[in-house]
Amino acid sequence: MEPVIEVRGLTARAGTATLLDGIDLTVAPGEVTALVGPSGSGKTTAALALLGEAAPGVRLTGTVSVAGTQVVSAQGPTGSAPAARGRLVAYMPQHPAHALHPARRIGPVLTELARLHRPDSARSRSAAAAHAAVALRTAGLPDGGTIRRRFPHQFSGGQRQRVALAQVLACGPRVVVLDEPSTGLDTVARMRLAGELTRLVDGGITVLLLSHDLDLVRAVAARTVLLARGRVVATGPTEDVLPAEPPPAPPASASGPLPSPEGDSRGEVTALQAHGLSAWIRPGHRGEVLHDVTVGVREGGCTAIVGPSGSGKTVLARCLAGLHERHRGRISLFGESLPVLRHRTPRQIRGVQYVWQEVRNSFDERRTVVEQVARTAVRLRRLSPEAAERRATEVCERLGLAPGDTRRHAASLSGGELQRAALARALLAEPDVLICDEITTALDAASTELVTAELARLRRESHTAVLWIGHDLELVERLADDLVVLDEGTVVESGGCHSVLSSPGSETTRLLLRSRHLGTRSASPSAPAPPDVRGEEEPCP
Amino acid sequence: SSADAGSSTPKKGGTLRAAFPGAGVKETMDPHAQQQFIDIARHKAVFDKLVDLDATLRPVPRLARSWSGDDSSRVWRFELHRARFHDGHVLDADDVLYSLSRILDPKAADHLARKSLSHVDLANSRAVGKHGVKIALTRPNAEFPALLAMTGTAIVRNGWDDPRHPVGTGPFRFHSFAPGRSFVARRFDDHWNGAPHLDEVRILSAETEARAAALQSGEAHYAHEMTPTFARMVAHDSRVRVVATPLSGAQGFALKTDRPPFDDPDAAMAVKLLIDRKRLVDVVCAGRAEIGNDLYGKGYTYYPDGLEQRERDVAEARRLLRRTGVLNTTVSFYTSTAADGFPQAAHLFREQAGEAGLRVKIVNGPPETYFTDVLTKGTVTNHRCGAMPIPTYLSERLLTDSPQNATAWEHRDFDDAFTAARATADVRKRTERYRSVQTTLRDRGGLVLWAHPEWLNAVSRTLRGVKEAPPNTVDWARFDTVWLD
Amino acid sequence: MARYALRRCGWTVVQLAVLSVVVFLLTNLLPGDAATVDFNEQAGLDQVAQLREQMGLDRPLSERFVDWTGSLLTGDLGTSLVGGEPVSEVLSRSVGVTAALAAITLLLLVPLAVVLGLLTGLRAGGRTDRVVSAVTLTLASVPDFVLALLLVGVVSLRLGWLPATWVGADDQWWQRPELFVLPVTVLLARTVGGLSRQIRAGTIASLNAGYTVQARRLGVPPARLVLRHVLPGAAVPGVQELARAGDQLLGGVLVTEAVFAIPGTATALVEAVRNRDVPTVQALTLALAAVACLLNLVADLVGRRLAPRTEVLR
Amino acid sequence: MKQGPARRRRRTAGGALLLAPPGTAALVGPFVTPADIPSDGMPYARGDGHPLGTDALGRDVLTLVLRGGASALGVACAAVALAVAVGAVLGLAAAASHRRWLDDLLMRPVELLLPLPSFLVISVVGVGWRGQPVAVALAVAALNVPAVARLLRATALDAASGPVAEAMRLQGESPTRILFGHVGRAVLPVAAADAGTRVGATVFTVAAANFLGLGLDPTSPDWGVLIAASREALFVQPWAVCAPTLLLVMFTVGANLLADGLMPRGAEPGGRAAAWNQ
Ligand SMILES: Nc1ncnc2c1ncn2[C@@H]1O[C@H](COP(=O)(O)OP(=O)(O)OP(=O)(O)O)[C@@H](O)[C@H]1O
Ligand SMILES: Nc1ncnc2c1ncn2[C@@H]1O[C@H](COP(=O)(O)OP(=O)(O)OP(=O)(O)O)[C@@H](O)[C@H]1O
Ligand SMILES: [Mg+2]
Ligand SMILES: [Mg+2]
Repeated sequence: MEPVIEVRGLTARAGTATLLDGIDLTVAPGEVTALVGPSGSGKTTAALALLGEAAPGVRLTGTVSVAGTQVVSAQGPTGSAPAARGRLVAYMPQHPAHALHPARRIGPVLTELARLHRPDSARSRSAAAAHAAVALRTAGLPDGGTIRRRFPHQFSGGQRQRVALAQVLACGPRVVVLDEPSTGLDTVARMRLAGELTRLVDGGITVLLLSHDLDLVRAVAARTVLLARGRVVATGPTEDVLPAEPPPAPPASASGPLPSPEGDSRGEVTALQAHGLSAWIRPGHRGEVLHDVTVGVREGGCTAIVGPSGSGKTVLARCLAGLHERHRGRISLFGESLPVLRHRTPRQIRGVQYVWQEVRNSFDERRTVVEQVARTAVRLRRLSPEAAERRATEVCERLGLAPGDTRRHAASLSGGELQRAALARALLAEPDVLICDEITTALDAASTELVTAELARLRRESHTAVLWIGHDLELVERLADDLVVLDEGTVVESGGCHSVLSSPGSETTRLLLRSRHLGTRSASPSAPAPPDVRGEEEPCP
Repeated sequence: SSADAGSSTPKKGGTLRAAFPGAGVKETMDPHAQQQFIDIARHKAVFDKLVDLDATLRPVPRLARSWSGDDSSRVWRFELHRARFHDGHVLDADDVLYSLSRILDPKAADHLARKSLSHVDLANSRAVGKHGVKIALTRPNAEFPALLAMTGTAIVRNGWDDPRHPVGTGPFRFHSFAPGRSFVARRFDDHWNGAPHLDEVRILSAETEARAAALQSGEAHYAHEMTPTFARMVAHDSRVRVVATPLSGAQGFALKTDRPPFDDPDAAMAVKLLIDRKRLVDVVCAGRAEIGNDLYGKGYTYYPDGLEQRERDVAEARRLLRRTGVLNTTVSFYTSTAADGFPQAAHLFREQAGEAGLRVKIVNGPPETYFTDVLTKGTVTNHRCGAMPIPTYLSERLLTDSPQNATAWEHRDFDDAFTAARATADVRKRTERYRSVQTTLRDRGGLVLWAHPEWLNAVSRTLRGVKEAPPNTVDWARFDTVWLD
Repeated sequence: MARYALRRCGWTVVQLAVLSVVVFLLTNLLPGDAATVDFNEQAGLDQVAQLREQMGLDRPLSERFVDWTGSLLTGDLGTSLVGGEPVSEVLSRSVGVTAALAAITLLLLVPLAVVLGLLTGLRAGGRTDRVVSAVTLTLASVPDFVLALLLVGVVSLRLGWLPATWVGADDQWWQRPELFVLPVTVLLARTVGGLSRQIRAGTIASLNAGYTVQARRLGVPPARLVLRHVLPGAAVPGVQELARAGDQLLGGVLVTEAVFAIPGTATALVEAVRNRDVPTVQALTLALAAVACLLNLVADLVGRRLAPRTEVLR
Repeated sequence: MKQGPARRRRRTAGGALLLAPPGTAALVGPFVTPADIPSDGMPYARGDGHPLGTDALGRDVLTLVLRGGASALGVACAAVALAVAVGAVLGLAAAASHRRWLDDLLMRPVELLLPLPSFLVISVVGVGWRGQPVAVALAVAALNVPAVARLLRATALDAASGPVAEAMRLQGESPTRILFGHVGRAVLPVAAADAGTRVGATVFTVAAANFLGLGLDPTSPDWGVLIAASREALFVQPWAVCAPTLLLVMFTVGANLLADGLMPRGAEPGGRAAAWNQ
């Protein structure tokens, strides 16, 4: 069969750096092809080239044609590239929060895209609306109530991801390029996504999947291309490129399972504790998203918080970090009551550190990354700026970030690189409690290893307590000793990680567990119901 | 430049648009409450007075064909024209008496002539025959007819009291009026002095720039009160003609004579000697004025001729200043933008006074209340005055109880001398007495009058028959004798 | 949104109430009073005193204010101290012209500024940008009265294309569109520069935003991209600027009305201030302030719609 | 990409070049001209030993223009500087305050002044304190404060409640540093661009007040006054109007270009906008 995507000798250069080095890539129609590789290996750059596009300052050469249209030639992007975008190939970016128009309701944008690209919708509003509805449903968002009248900021991180996916689908392209679509999705949603991807392919759409989530790749991709440092290092059927199914129980590797310090001494002292926490979004106690939540993490321990997307995990984390001020309830650190961040002493600030979920926005565009990371040590550890910078570089390097990368501005770092920089920023405080909000979503397996190893070392050596928010239950199982399951802002279940996962007591947990194993093709994508989107009522100011 | 005025034969018809400086909502159609030139011009179209003034500010007959006073100048008899009101009624003595009583209404604070006519003895005034009227005064006044030519003295219909429907004997019949905007009146064919040439006059309110632009672009035919700079600008403009009336009032400084330093006439004399009149005229009036001699009313009846022109004498001024102890002291000059040239004159005064060793501190006041403020404020102030008969000027500004006594000139003997002069029935004697009163003032008073400026109006070339006339005189703003080519 | 709008409206009422006090005090701070002004150069101090009594200006300030507020609440704006007319008549007489002037200006201003702002923003740094920016900037930098006098001098007096003033046109102005050309040009010159520059800056920022980049990647064609995706973001600063232009417009109207002899609100206001005609000043300022408040209200509501995220900020 | 900075520099240089003549006149002029400019010519004369002719009082226009810049630009710059200073303090404080009542307390009174017609204030001040540049500057500043404060509050609020500010707080940065290091830097270009247009507008507010006969002493050499006072001579002695007008135009255009030069990189052509232009 004619390939839909033909990439020959694609090279991308930025200044003296070579981001892509003559890659070749062929994607056959009607199947999912995965593009995998470590963070910073050039996946996003390659994907953008399929649109005949490059990030500012990046020059493309080579040939790229999509569905018979050449979008990149030896001279760079061609004139026919714009016409291909949306209609032939649609791209879902890695940072969807960044990519949604803050002032436009999501419904009209979807309809607009359908009308632009679908011949049957150009005249008929209702056809366009129908396509929008299908796109929403396919992306895993319920197409009910007033959801189409919402603004992007009224969704949770994972929901925004799905809105961005819906936009891509609404175009009805021949090829969809998805850059990390499973970031921030809970297992149920991820399962659904896998199912939908399969269904897309069945519907004749070709999918190029860029992901770190090897389980997802294994579940859906027929062929896989492995990138490393801008070169294709392997290509072929997924089973060949990504052979070994990871063992169900993680081996006792370096990063391995909870090397609990001093036997089982953890559990004695509660480091961070929240009691009866309620939180709301809008002033005047309106829009409550957390209801009477109680969680705790012990010194040197790790408590994981899981739950469907939009269940309030981020809000909870922000409450604990003192960033979310519209809350009620008691938060204490080693028994000492913690006020909101503004009123915390430097000691208390140091004590609880938070790593963002959507990390790009938390970096200042005017300063280099390392400069920003180092400030933590200057302020909270009273190091001199030089010493702090040395420390920062050191920690970054431990997390797999080259000093050359961190000396650039945030805009030119890849998603995974930034995520680790953000972690380094928090680690420099040497906190008592570290709150990690989905910090491995953009990381490849190796980087994830580095991150978990670093956390484990801290827990062991400094008795740092970790509050881990994540969707990856495998990882959670490996890391956490306690588990809290959150749904719709309420704690539905909590207890020892192992006991909860082995004998779930709530429907939410059971649902999450049922969808955990994607890699095995037996998983039924259509099983779980779409997670509900709460707060249907139009929010008032 | 006025050579072509009235050179062609009058044509009938047409609408004249005349632009005057507006006064907004202040504008009124009550002729007894008139204040601004635009009011007076409008009222002149609709109403007539018994008497008006000629270019030398002497009373000339209007509705009163003739008049005569008795020997004591206390009882005056006026013979009336058979003038017809716009409603058809023919003017009679009752109309005159009613008009006087309306002017004198004690409740009407805005009737400006009330004060100057306050010595009219209405109770003893009455009709004489069908077309005559006898007016009695409570004290003698040989200048009484001139007072009937002053602002706010129009004759209205007996019983009339509705400014929205003005009914007069004037050459034009009222049509419409919007304060601050426009006024329209149409020809009244039965006017006692002959019907006007124009079909219609429109009197429009407009500020300086707008008047200039309207005239140049042909949107107006007549623009009242233009600046010398405008005159310079249109000097070569074939569409516009400037009508300049010489000797239309006075421009000067007023020194307060009731307080130091100018309570000493020598100090005041020093100021009169130190100013450079030529320079003031050249700059402030752009040369369009005659140099003043510290006397009001050059060219008007009763102006004392033969007095020598006062010249600049800095040395003498300095001597006087030193003698009076004023040398190198500071006096305050209270000025304002109330009229064109005021701040400029103050500025020049400071420069010139400085040369003679008198320091001047200029204080700027609000223009809106300036002429009221100067009655109490400042040591030196600006002074200007439009055209009016010399006795009127003296009685309004230089008597102890004068309403506009800006020099605070309060001398009983001066008051008496003036009152005696005014009561003198014999013209020669009266003139003689006025002369002595005026020379006293020139030598000892606080008025420093350095210019008799020209009055500048501008008309389009198509407007004919416009005569040079000082404001407030019979031929000024007179639209019944003009025509459009 | 509805709640916000309600709160915002309530606040506007408070604003106007406080403003009326401020304006009352300010007007009374002016030296001199209506009686003095009325008799300036004409009469003596005793006549001024009599007039002052007749106008009721000898009563204490507070009493006058209470009276004024009382009658305002019954819908009576009082009577002018100078002409003796009801203030509502002064208002209604002058409001039409100014409203027409402002409306025409706004009607032209908004599309013009949007087009220019977008054009320069999209071509930022290019020749079009430089030329258009230079022209609007220079126009906005010429004092409006100089511009007005120049326009009159050249277009009306030298070339004779358009009427130079409104002198004598007061009763049929709405039938003579040519009267509006020059005044509106002056008003536009004053405001279009600022507004289009704001939109230009907004356009540049909006063009760089991730959502625009993504929309383009989804194949939204350029024209549509500009109108539906760039403009809403670009308009945010512009909307506030437009509300601010209200006051600028008034300043401009003052000068234009003076130069072109337009019998409008601004002229009436200047005159009322000159006359120390407190009730008229009060009524006119409140009317103008009400319009300004309304513009601000609309700007805030539109701004909120264009940047809905701010609701969460506070 | 390469053209961006160069063009910015050109723009900034152009702005500086335009600012030079009015700036020099304002700064140096007062030292090279007498405090009292003698009235030694005919009114509105041309030539005659006066390179730019004379004004209504027969004073040399060149000398006047040199003398009058300080007050014209001084009043405007001082007023705008004051307005921006006060507005920035209010706006930033309101944005940085985490209590709604404090925000309201700071902003509401300021907003009250927003709809106040500037003309009324200027006329009260102009009439009440005639010829006092300080009073005029204060009044103009007071009039500008609300708009500046609102604009800066809005800009600052965005920055102060964004994730970057949150991250800085979590790093233990002091509120002052967050305010000046991050929020202030985000606000600065907006404030600068705003101030650039405001200076121009302010010069004209004062000039227009003079045009309407309220405000400074009509014989003062202030550019605005000079323009207003000589306007009737626009076609008789154009220099009396055009010289100060030209300087004012140069000043405002220059100020605007310079303010543009201070805009952040991203908002400039050749920056990230290039992504769109390809
Ligand atoms: N303008 C630039 N100059 C220099 N290097 C750049 C520039 N832009 C991107 N890079 C580098 O190019 C590499 C590839 O970036 P890309 O975003 O394609 O990675 P990725 O494979 O998508 O990574 P991730 O999985 O973390 O998203 C990264 O190392 C990044 O730091
Ligand atoms: N600014 C906001 N305005 C309105 N609703 C919000 C806002 N922020 C969060 N929410 C709502 O609060 C709920 C919880 O959001 P939160 O971000 O805590 O979810 P989450 O559990 O972190 O989800 P995810 O796994 O997708 O990140 C969601 O329903 C979301 O729609
Ligand atoms: Mg990437
Ligand atoms: Mg989250």
